[in-house]
Amino acid sequence: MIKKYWSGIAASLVVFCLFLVSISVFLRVYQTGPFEIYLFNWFSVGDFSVSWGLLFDTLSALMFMMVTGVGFLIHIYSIGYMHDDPNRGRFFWYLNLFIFFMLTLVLSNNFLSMFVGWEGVGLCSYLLIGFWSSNKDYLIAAKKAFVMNRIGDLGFILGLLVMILTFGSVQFGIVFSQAGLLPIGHISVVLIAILLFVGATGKSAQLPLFTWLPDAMAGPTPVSALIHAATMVTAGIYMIARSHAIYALAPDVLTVVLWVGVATAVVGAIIALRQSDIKKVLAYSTVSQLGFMVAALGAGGTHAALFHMVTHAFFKALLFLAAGSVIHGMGGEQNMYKMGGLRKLQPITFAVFLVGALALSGCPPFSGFFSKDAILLAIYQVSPWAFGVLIGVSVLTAIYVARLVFLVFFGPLRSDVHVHESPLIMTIPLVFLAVLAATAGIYHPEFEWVMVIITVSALAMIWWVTYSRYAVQVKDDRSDGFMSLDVVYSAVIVRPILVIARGLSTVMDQIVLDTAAKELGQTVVQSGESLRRMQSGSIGFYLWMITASVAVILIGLSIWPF
Amino acid sequence: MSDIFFWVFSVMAVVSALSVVLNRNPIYSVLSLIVCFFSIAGHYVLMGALFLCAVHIVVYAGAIMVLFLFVIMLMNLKDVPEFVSKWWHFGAAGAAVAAMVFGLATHLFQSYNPRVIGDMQLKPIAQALFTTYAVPFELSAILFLSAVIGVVALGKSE
Amino acid sequence: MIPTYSYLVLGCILFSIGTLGVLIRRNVVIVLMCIELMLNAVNLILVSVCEPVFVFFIMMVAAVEVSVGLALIARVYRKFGTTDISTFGQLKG
Amino acid sequence: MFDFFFIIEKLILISAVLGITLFIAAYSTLAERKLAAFFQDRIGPDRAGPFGLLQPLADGLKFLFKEAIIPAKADRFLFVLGPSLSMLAACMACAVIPWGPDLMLFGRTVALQITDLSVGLLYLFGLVSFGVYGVMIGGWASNNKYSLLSTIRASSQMISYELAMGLSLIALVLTTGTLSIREIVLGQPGWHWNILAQPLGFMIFIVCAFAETNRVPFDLPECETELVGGYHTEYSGMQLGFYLFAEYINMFISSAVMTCLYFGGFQMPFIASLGLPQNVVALFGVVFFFVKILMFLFLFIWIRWTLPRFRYDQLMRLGWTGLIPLAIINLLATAVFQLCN
Repeated sequence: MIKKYWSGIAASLVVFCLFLVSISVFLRVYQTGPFEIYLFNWFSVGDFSVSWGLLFDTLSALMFMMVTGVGFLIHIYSIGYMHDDPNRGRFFWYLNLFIFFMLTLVLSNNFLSMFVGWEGVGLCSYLLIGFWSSNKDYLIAAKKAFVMNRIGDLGFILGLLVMILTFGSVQFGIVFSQAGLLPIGHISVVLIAILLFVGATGKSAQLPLFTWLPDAMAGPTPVSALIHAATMVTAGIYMIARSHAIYALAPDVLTVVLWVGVATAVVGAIIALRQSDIKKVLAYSTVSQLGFMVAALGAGGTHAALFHMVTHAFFKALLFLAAGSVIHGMGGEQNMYKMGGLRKLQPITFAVFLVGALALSGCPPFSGFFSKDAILLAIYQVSPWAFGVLIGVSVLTAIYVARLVFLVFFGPLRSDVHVHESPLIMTIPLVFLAVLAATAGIYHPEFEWVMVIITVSALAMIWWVTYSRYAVQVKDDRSDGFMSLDVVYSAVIVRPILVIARGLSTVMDQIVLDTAAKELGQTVVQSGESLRRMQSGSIGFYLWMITASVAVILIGLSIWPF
Repeated sequence: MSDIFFWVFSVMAVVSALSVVLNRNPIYSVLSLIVCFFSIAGHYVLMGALFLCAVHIVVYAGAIMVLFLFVIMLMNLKDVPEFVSKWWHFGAAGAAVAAMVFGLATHLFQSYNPRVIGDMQLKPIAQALFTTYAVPFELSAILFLSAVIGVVALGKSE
Repeated sequence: MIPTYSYLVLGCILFSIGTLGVLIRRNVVIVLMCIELMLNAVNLILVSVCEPVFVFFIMMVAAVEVSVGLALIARVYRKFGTTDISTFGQLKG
Repeated sequence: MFDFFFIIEKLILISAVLGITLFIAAYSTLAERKLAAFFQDRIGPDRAGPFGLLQPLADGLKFLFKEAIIPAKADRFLFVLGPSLSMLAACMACAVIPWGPDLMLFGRTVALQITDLSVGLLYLFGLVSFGVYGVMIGGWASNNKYSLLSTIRASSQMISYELAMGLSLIALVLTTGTLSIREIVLGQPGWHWNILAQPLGFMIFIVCAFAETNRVPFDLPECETELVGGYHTEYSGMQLGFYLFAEYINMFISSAVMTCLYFGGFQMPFIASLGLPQNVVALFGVVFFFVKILMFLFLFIWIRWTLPRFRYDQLMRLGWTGLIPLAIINLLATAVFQLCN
């Protein structure tokens, strides 16, 4: 019994201890203000040196608490979810590694060690998506996530280089104080802002780099909840919020950020409307909500974005875990059209799912309402147009959430599986998360009564309409390929390129380039052939070469007058 | 007094090192290398680095050379031709070594700055290891761990 | 008493003997031993300029190198039945 | 520059220490046989001298006068080198043992220790690992498959148990804060013996000491039922005598080391409060030290004639999966305890 669970228990205990630490850190930050801990000097190259350190301020302490708190609940849940997986030891290993890298990302006091965490969470995401490595599709999804993230990372790296060239440092304090001395719209600041945003686009699944996130649902459900809803995807949000001092100096970039966020919110919501896989709906909804947060950042509403990030972490983790509980109960089935009527078979799951769904669609007493309200308010002050679009997205959100709830929990069961409620070890974290998702909004209780009335009535209408459509008489409107950006990419980018390439190949390639290329290739092949003999595989020969080279270098150095 | 010991140890070290290289019997090579390490340990004592001497003996004579002896005893290596076959290899090796020593000499002799250590104490070394060199120290611990795992994996018969 | 450059000279002599061994011996175990000899020559010089910490790191690396190297050699010996360095050519490019 | 008296003093000390060591080692062979006889309800050797007290002398003379045969296919040089190295390593360990408190003779302070090395513990540890060579070289040089097999057994056993021994020693060093044996002894006056601070470490150490001296229940290298006579199958005459004698010397030395490290060495409880002159105190200390050593020697012999021998795989499993993890836990616990203090 213990032997079966010990890996999970050990991993959870570690995260729980971290959570306790995070609470004490948060209290200290709250009482005495931010503080920094110097760890060690990482490396020095010339004048440029980087040290590792931990920075605790309100932002990072908040993230610290969120990552460890949600992480702990998900660890507990995973003990139940993964209990008969033969590789659960490895699974918890990866989860803990992920927590480590996420905390590195969040707590570091400079951009470079933050980048270490940034890469690390990407790696863990890759490992966990492809966790069930016997399925080839999952491996492809893992690779896709990794490559998509790498595109964004390239932006991050370039941004770091520009930063080092401009400021000569990557320490947060130095960079932000020096950036403050530059005029608004200074070219290098704009460049840094754009490049960092490219990085955030990859990690936080924004247009056009978001297609990896839905595919990432191949991993075990707790992973989807932890990494692809609550923590890693918020890394981009965190990074932009952290460097808001830079973004404040580049208003044009902020506009770009705003509209990218809005567009992502729209696209994500539309695609979510027509999915049949329960986890895909939630994944696209995550994309859409991340779009909200990015739009809020673009509008300068950092606090609103962070607030939504926290509440979203709670209710999206809750939704994913509850979906996991549904999938667990259905014996691995993820197609919503095969579900139905689970409200009586899985009462606890249904109750918590309802809380999450209401929070996601922004129903007033729940946390989602307050945070979404804050975001919309922030955006309204900057761009009424964006505000209007996002109101529409909110309506779409309510629709797909209602569709999800009705398809899964109402009506008759549309398959012959024996459904059972999940064990306590899975439902207890769910209840905790549900309480959090319901009440997290209290900490920011600013709202307009008008909004409450409008929202409630709109929601009631939407739920009434969708009830008849999805619960009473199921309308099969799935179209998984519809608007899938992969199709769009292949139609808009890949196909034309292929056509042009084919045309060019007949004219240019075969006549002009082929002869040149052939000659060049021959030369390369021949030189490679002759160089290949260097790699004889004989250690003795290598030792000779090493000694001879060292001798040549040493003699060269002593003859050369340096 | 220490002059005499210096020469004794130096001659011992060079002769046993030559014996490592030139002896045809691998077991004798190993034993010569042990002798060489002991004479180097003697030099450490002369320089006052008593702790280093002890660690040197424990690590080299106590662990590394036992491994060599072990491996050589387990594989009967009588049939391996001990030296390179072609005569010009010896000449080339001599030339390469000479060139290297020449290059080294021109560089090192300018910057070499010997310091009398006196009594090299354990505490400062340990302090340096755990403060200034903490990261390399931890890294070498990781290196050790991975070597242990690697050796176990290599040694397992499939 | 002891001349200034004595340890440097001694270290260089030992180092070159080690290098010579690496180049002219065919038994891979002996080659590994000669590499140990070279490392120790360096250690001697480092101690004489009072850098004890680096000596420790070299010792650590030497221990790791020998254990992994000997395990590899044992493996190769099991597969090819010889430790003659000039017969290893499997990694030919 | 040369302190003539210093040299004389040290020469006397060295010969005294070596003499006593050899004497005790010789008589522990007799004790072994007498005690074995006692445990098995026999009389034991009683022909040479009163109660057989001259038996060790007779044995030694027999070894000396027998022909030392060197097998035709053996490597002659290494064959002789092996037992000599064993003996050398065994005898060299006496150098850092503090045999008693300082004596005051002719107005000089005479330390009853050949040399007080600041790294004495590492010196001992180095010698332990050096002792492996004697066995390895002798066994290999015999050119006999049983010798080689038991050589491999002996050396892998010694290497394995050295690890646990080293780890328990590190834990001890953490509590004492010094590597000098004398300072370790001086750091445990009265009843403040290190055994009280390091009970687990001592248990590990004594098991490893049994393994390092190849005594029952770890005498696999000399296991007659499997390996004829062990690594010294081909040996005869004084060379065999060296190997056998080195084992008893090792036994004596490891008893002395255990006494110094864990049982207060020459420290005697209550003696300080009696107000005796220093030389008397020193004398009492030496006597008490030897009493403790003899008790350990008795323990060695007692265990040999009481316990059966391990199987080889059991021995290895005990070393790697029992003692080493235990020693690591002990080390961690000690470190945490020291950190909290």
